[in-house]
Amino acid sequence: MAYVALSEAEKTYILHGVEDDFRCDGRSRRDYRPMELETGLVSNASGSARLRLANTDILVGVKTEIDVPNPLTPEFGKLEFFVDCSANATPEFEGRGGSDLAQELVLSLQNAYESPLAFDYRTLCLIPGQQCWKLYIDILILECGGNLHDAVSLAAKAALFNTKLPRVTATLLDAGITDLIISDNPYDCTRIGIETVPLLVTVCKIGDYCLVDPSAEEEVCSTVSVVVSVSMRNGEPFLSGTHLTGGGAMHRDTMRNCLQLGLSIGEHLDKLLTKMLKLEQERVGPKRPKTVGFLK
Amino acid sequence: MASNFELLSEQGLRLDGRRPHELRHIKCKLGVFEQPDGSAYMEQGNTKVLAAVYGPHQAKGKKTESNDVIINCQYSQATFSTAERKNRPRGDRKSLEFKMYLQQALSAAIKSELYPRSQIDIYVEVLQADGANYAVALNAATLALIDAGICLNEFIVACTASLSKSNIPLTDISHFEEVSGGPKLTVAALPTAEKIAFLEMSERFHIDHLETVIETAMAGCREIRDILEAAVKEHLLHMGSAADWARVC
Amino acid sequence: MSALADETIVCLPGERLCRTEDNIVLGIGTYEQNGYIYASKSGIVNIDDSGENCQVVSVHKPGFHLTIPATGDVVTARVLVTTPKFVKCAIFCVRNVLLESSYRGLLRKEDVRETEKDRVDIYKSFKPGDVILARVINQLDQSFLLTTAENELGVVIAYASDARKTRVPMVPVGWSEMQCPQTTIKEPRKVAKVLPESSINAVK
Amino acid sequence: MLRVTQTKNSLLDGASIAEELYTTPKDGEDFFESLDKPEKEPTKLAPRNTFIRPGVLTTVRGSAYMEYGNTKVLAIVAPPKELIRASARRMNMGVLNCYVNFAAFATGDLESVAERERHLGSMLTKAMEPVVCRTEFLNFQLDIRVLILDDDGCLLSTAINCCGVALVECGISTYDLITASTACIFRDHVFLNPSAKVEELLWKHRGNSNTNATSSTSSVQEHGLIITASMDTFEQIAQCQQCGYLSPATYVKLLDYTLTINKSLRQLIRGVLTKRVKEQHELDLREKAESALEDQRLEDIIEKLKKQGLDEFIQSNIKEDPYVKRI
Repeated sequence: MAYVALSEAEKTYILHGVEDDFRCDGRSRRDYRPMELETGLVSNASGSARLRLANTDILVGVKTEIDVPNPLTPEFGKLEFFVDCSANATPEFEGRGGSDLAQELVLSLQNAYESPLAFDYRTLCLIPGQQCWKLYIDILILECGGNLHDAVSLAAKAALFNTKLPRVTATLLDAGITDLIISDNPYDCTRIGIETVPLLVTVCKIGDYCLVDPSAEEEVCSTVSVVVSVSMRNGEPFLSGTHLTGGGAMHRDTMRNCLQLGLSIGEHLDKLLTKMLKLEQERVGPKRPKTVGFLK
Repeated sequence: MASNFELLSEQGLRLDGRRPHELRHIKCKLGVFEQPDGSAYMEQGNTKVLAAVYGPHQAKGKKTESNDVIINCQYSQATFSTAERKNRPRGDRKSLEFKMYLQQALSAAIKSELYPRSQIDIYVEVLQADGANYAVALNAATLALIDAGICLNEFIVACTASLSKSNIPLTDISHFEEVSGGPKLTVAALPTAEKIAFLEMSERFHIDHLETVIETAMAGCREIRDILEAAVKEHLLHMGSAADWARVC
Repeated sequence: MSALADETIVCLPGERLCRTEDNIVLGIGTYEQNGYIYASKSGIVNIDDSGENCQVVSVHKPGFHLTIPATGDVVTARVLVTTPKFVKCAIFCVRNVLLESSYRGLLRKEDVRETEKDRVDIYKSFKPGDVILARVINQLDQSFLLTTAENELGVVIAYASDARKTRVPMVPVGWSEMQCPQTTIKEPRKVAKVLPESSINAVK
Repeated sequence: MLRVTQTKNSLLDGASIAEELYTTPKDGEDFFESLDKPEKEPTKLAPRNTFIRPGVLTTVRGSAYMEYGNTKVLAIVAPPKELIRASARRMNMGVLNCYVNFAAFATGDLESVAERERHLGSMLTKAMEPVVCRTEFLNFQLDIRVLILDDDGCLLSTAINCCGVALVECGISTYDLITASTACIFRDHVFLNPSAKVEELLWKHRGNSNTNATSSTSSVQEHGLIITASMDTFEQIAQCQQCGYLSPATYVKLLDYTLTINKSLRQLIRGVLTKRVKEQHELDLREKAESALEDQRLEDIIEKLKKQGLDEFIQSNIKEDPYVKRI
């Protein structure tokens, strides 16, 4: 995280703000900062999304490749995450600077997407045991404004929604091996089901109150935070990869109500995101206005 | 190298329908991020680049007795930027090469005597690479420097040029034309002062064609400079409108 | 034989020791949390009331354990580099605990002596290779700031600086000079007022 | 137990091979049946039989060896050394790094070892950070190295317990004793301290619920694993790592199971550590006795010198230092 230097007075100011549920930017403990989401920015990638959460800016590109499935799980496709902290965010990330933050984000995403109930790997399988799709989800962090876990998971889900997998027909050749023909007609493609794809919600503990969507300053003066990964399956929320970060410890009861807070917020967030993505889908139709991208 | 494609059709149109000396459509925006001191986004055709500038600040531990500015650049290309996925955004030979070229070109533009013993960090992130990556990166870096308020001698602008089979020079080469065999020349120039800061050729040019190709590239640079100047003016009007000094110019 | 007399209490990290009153001072191995003092090291609790009414609660860990030089400790260090302004040394022993890895120490010119600080001549006080006793003032970001401004602090073992192969430790003669027993060369040093082992054996 | 997963080359011809040579999903089923499944809600919440020995190695000051059932782990704490990475230095706390390595003979599948090591290392760092009083070694870096000798499940929880003991043993101040344990649920059966085979089964046949699709459409086949590390003086949870797919109710249920196991583990660790302190105390007393002899010898030498009237030699040796202020 870009290290924001705060004096003790500023920390107590933020702490008092959190105590009477009125943070320094006017939000209550349960509010998110305004977000802007846009899909289909990068034409080279099969799916892309850009999310700007206040001043956290994430760009995600999804590229596809044909690969051999893992022998232990022959009928599952593959998913690989890669996080790149661009030096645009802070000079600290120059060269190999941001590698441990990137490592932490990749691990929490892998953990959340690991279960086939969270992400249906079966749809990525072409021929069980022989050929399957491998999706590379490349996440580029352009600006750090706090709450990276949520922004990255939202952007990844939007990019997966936007991904177009070309239709593949298999023809049986004489020697028993099957040959795959990938159709290059851009409109003849299948989409990936993202209803149960999990969202990470960071519930951050400052003083003895829990709040959602911490800004960079709030993250500096919080000792510990719970990353709740919420996945919706026919209506009810499930947990797919929750863990603690921040190097502090948390009492059992505060952990329980952090969990409740995270679940309710996660549910709400998921509904909003699916509504937004539907809007994006119509927008991308023939009468679509130009994608604005960074030109706004 | 025999180009298997005919870069220029009989009616004088290129593969993507442009005239020989026509640039790709340029769109740019200054001040895209808050945290860097200066930032810019530039699109030239399908090549999309983000640039950020930090500084001038104290040089981190490097040799600082030479009393001119240390320009520290980094060129990195997003893994999804090209059709074939790159497994490492930076650190490979090409990005290190471009990093050196950026440093060389920008040190010609920045008035280094105004910032003795300090360091300016310029980071360029290519979101989508569709030919002339270096040229667009340099233009974006120039815009970011202007947004950061760093004194420049002049707009430093880069443009690429090539030669079709019928020896007609072409400006602003896209990736498809580059791949289909056209020789490529990249020029970074200070257009009004008619000075060339950096020149690079991907293949051999015949001597008597070299002159005309460089001239077309310089013409391209002048054209790009006018577009960038208009964009900067428009940005300043927009920025200044809040403090109502927009009516001044 | 139960060496443990009844009143020594063994404590583990996280155990509550006592309530914080104003006359109780936290020693090493303890920390204070909402009104109570807790142990942060495993070992024997000892409460010594050194001052008039203030008691120092500390946990003493028997056996060897890793230590970091804390402010106020007397450390043993070897002089590495001497420059006109400061002396760089490597701390290899804290109090009586030998360290496995040495930490960097810095002894500034004005911390060498209590009086007439500015007229100290580093070359007349320390030579690379000497072993010195010093006290830690505070911790800079990577090294420790040392001082030798007391009688008992200063050079303890020094070697004659001639290029002889067999380096014989010099004997302190007076507070500011040391003499090599073989070549009787006198060399200026800031000598620590300590009864070195060598002089006792010489007398016996 | 000979556990041979199918190697790339041809099968071992002629040798008598254990039955789980090649685990296909079908094998998983009857392997699952063959497991002595505890009842739905386990009553006996106890850790496996564990053996902990602090101070195992002589070359290193802080080391501990722990056996949790068949899982054997060795942890050492390297003395704090200067921080190399400039970026981490601005934090106002010391930095903790944990590195986990598998012994060559530790586990069967060797391809995933590097990735598992990195995964375990970063989770272990996140678990140990809350325990250590990092404000005491400012701008220094503490390295903890864990060597896994035998893998029979609950790797991370055993590593956390072992590191906790090693830290206390080497004298690094910690806020509290940390204990950790693992619980997992697979097809509505709760396994406490799952063995390596159960964990592998959990990972491989995770949620292929739709083979018996009929039963699962209504209730989702939950499967998941929780590792909780807790510090019980203030009932703090240091780390609670969950993977798999759990409903909030089962998540909280598993959390409580692990916390009760942690409590009994804590008693065990307290016993071991107090015994260790008493042992070292005796060593110290013996050492003091010997050094008392040495002091005695020094005393009577000085006495002898005084008697021979050489006290002026002692005094002259240390003449008054004119520069020292007269107090």
